Amino acid sequence: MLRRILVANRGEIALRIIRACRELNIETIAVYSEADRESLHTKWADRAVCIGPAASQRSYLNAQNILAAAITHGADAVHPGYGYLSESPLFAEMCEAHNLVFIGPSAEHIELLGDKARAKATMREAGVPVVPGSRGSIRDETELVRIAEEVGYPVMIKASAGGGGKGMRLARDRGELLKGYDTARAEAAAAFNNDAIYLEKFVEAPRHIEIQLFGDNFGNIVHFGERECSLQRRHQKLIEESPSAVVDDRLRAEMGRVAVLGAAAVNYRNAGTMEFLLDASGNFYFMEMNTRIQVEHPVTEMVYGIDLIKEQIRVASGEFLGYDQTDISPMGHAIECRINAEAVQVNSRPSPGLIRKLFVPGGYGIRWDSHVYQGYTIPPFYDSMFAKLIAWGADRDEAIERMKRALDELTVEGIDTSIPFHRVMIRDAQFREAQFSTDFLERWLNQTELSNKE
Amino acid sequence: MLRRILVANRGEIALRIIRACRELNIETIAVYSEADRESLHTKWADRAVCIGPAASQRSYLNAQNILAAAITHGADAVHPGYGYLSESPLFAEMCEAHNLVFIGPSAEHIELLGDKARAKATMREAGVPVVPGSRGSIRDETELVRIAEEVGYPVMIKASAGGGGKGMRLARDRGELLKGYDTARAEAAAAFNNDAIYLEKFVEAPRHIEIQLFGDNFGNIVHFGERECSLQRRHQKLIEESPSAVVDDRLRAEMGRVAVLGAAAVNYRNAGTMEFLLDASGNFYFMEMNTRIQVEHPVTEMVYGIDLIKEQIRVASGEFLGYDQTDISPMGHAIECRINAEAVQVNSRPSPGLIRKLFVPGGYGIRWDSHVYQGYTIPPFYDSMFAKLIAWGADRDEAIERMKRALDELTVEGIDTSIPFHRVMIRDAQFREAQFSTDFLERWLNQTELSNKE
Amino acid sequence: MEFQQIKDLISLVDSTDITDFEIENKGCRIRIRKERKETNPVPSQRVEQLTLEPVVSTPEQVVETYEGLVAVTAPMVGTFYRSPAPDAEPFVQVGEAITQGQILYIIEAMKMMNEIESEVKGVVKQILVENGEPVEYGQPLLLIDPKA
Amino acid sequence: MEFQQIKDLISLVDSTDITDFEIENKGCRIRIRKERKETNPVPSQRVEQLTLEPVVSTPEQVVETYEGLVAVTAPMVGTFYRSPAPDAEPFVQVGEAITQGQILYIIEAMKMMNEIESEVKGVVKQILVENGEPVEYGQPLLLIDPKA
Repeated sequence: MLRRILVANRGEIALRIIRACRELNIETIAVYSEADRESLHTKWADRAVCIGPAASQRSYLNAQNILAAAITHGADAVHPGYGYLSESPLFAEMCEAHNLVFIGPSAEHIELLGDKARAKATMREAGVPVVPGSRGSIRDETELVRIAEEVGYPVMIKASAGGGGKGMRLARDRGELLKGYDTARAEAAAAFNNDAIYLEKFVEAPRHIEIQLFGDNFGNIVHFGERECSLQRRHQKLIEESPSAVVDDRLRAEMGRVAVLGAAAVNYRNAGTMEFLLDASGNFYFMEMNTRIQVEHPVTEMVYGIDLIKEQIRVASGEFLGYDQTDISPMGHAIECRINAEAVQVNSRPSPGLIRKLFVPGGYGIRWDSHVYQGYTIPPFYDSMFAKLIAWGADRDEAIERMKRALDELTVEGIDTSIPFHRVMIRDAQFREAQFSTDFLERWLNQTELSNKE
Repeated sequence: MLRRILVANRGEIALRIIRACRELNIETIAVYSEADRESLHTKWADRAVCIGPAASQRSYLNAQNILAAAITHGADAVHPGYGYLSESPLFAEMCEAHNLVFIGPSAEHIELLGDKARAKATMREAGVPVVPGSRGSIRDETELVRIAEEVGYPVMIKASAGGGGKGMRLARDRGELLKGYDTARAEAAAAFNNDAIYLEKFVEAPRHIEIQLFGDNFGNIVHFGERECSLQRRHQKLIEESPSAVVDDRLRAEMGRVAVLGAAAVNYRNAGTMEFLLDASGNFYFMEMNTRIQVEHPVTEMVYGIDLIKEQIRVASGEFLGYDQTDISPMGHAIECRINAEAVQVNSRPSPGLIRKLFVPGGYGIRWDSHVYQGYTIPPFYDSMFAKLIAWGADRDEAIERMKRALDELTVEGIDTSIPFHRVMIRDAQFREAQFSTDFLERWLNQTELSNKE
Repeated sequence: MEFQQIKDLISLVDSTDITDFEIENKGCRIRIRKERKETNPVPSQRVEQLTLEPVVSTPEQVVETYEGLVAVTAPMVGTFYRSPAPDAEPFVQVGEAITQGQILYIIEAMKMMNEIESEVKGVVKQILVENGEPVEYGQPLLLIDPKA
Repeated sequence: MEFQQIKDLISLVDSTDITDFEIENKGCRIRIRKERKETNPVPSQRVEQLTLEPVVSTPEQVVETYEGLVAVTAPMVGTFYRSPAPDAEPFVQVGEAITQGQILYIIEAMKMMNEIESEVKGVVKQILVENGEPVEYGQPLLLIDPKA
């Protein structure tokens, strides 16, 4: 087993990893920026190394300082968390070059699956259904128009190196297509320094369903069912669930089988997530594969009774998976609400600052993952999510009622948060009936007046 | 389903019941003494009624004020929690007389099973193994000596109406027996206004193992496995687990079968717990049956994925159980540490007062049940337990490591607590190897120096 | 900056609701920080926010506003009645002089009518509870002026 | 600032609700911080108690004790070396006058030796880190008296 792990991240996920290490009696080295001295991830690691000023570019994205901290403090592994350097093939390679175990897939996996066009082509060949569209990047306008007309409008233009909605354009006819091509390329070039784009049929009113995959270093790969992540705003998820209300046992088995097939085709290892679009008829299409642990991994943990971070560490240590798909079955239902320091109702305006009062709900089925405490000041430099509230129930209804109860108890004073949003959403009839697709949240926010709208 | 429940208790269990009601969309009426205005159970019920001054005798044991509160506020049911009036057959009868559903067994069940000698006789007849001893109360010294010599020394003298260790005497020979008879009778008379005593063979180094029973109003009874409650000091439990490390599937099935048999013999309904002594050879003997929810019910909930308080309310509403024994199976392991306002190392000296700082641990598998918050003052009038910290793990080792991690995180400043005790015990080799019986804790406390011993 | 000016700044910040003050001027930097007293009300929400603030109206709060008066509080939980029967006259009226031992009201509890006698003499200044309302232990019911 | 003035400031802040006061003026930096009443120390425990109190030694804490001196802080994470090779002379010694651009020390990071030049001139008053120790970003390494 690994002895000393450097946690190359901050905030709740860094604390999540440190907690797992404490339970495994593995030493931890936290890294922190000058703005994160008072974060629990900094305080509660066995050692903490300052790696730069507040700006992420100079601290949490500073691979050199992070690796120097790992080496000078004798780490034998690095856990990258999510975001930051977690999907950097270069960072994974640098770790390997310095004899540090990178807790995740190989640099080659990250590189291959991080290129959306290559990932899609690879998965198509492996037998994973993909949205009809261009094979790889588009060469020119002629090819663009030809493929759009083959798959039929509406179509979506996407940046090959993209993410977060940048470099994406919907086109319902040829005119929109040609216009969108130019703007998407310009955006992609600016955002990713790479103007390659590809084209896909646009799936109307889809759900975002993702399969949790897990593999060891010896080719054993299993899945832990799906997560329902359709409640998004500008590709930022706000509420996630496991299982999805619209995925039955048959569909789960089929999506899981296909996802394992795709992962096995590249001999994938460690935690990964395959994202699918699911349409109203039950057709599903590969979207992309995330080569890291996800923010929303706790809902899977609650339902499958497995600690995914510990599993990551265990298989990275070279252990065998030790179980197969027949050993894995879900129990109950879990929901996660992301607690962000932002006024969701005011266009998600960020609200960093001092947490003057904090009461965390307790009782059966409630889980709270956060690095904050009463008296902590949320710095303005990073992502607005500062906590995850998770509720488990014997079924979806119980999970919803429990989440409602916990949200009513949760008290965070001093900053604006997403709590008022969640309190209204959890009572929403459409949400309760699980009638939503990825465009639901944006429309809902335009229609629904939250009472503390400013 | 019931509409409005009066919660006839205080503190963490009152809040536990209120939380369950909120999740069931049932209105709640809290009752509180003048010393409990600031408790969360008082604040968070839909209504709260002051029922008397601080002294329990005039508030939480004041059946008339509690029932008047239920009636004037239109309750249709009363949940008694544990302790206080929960095992008063008179209170259960009074509820029924006023058309209030008493959420628990019938007054007759409480009365029958509350009399230890009658309970034992009833269970013996039903086929539940009992400790050899007198059938009912002892008439005189002649009978006392005859039975002691029949079952063989050592023997234990116990008060028929007793509990909490009062009126109990161990006798290893005839001299101790006769002396113990007189003192036990005097103690029993003083404590319970009833000097009836009975005699049992003394089981050496037993474990305290209890079976969680559950029945509906239609004769359906199941069990939810066992709890290991051997870590006691003067009959006060400090750590509980489910399952027990020494109960295997075969023994669990056998103890469960016998417990259900005993409960069925009296047509028991709602939640109940059958306590057994388990000796090193796997023999088990009925001790007593508690006709209420137990403090330690959360460990069973965590392992069996069922909300026992909601089940109590549901079957008290007249619903069918809806499942049978084959639907019930445990998953993983759970441990509960009782967090008391007392210096365990200084003979459990009580330490009420202001909680100046509170940090509650979070993360996967951690549950916190408590009515307190930072700034709350623990009043000196009631039981010292103010919180329960529960850790679930895929197996006992993981549950222990997770509890250790959570105990290290838990911060309560301003009062002495049992946290330092738990931090040392959770690391104890004998505890980790599950090598303990009911006399372990007292010996351990005498041997072990807790570093903040005063 | 003059030393007295610095001291004035500290006192000023302390007397306001300001929690954080910072100035940088000609190479001199001052920062003053204060924890908030937490008195601001939480914005009202359509959905429920459970709070840790005191929510129970304490008897003291009612009594405090009537200096010099004595509050008669409920000795038990039940329903408050001003008269012995629905169509009967109330036991006492506002402005009436009462004596020790005089019946003031009834609390119905457990189907029993409990007649409550006065422990003080004086004049009834106010009756705080409507006929037929549920009352809790210790709740102020009548205000008596013992000096009148 | 006069000593009496500092004492006055301390008393003043102590008498208010202010929890954090900071002033920086003419090379003199004062910081006064107060906890809100929670002063009782937690009893030491053989087992671990994780705390919310600041546990990281901040560079400021070190510098505060050296009025008028300038701290040279680590611009990167790595291992601190005083000399270009194990058996070579240190780049600088305590008491030595240094100039801007002069190499003060090396930080080894990622198997690269990074020679760090001085941004100030002055006299080395203290070297705060042992040869071969790991250093973090912003950690004070040397104290320089720029006026000497």
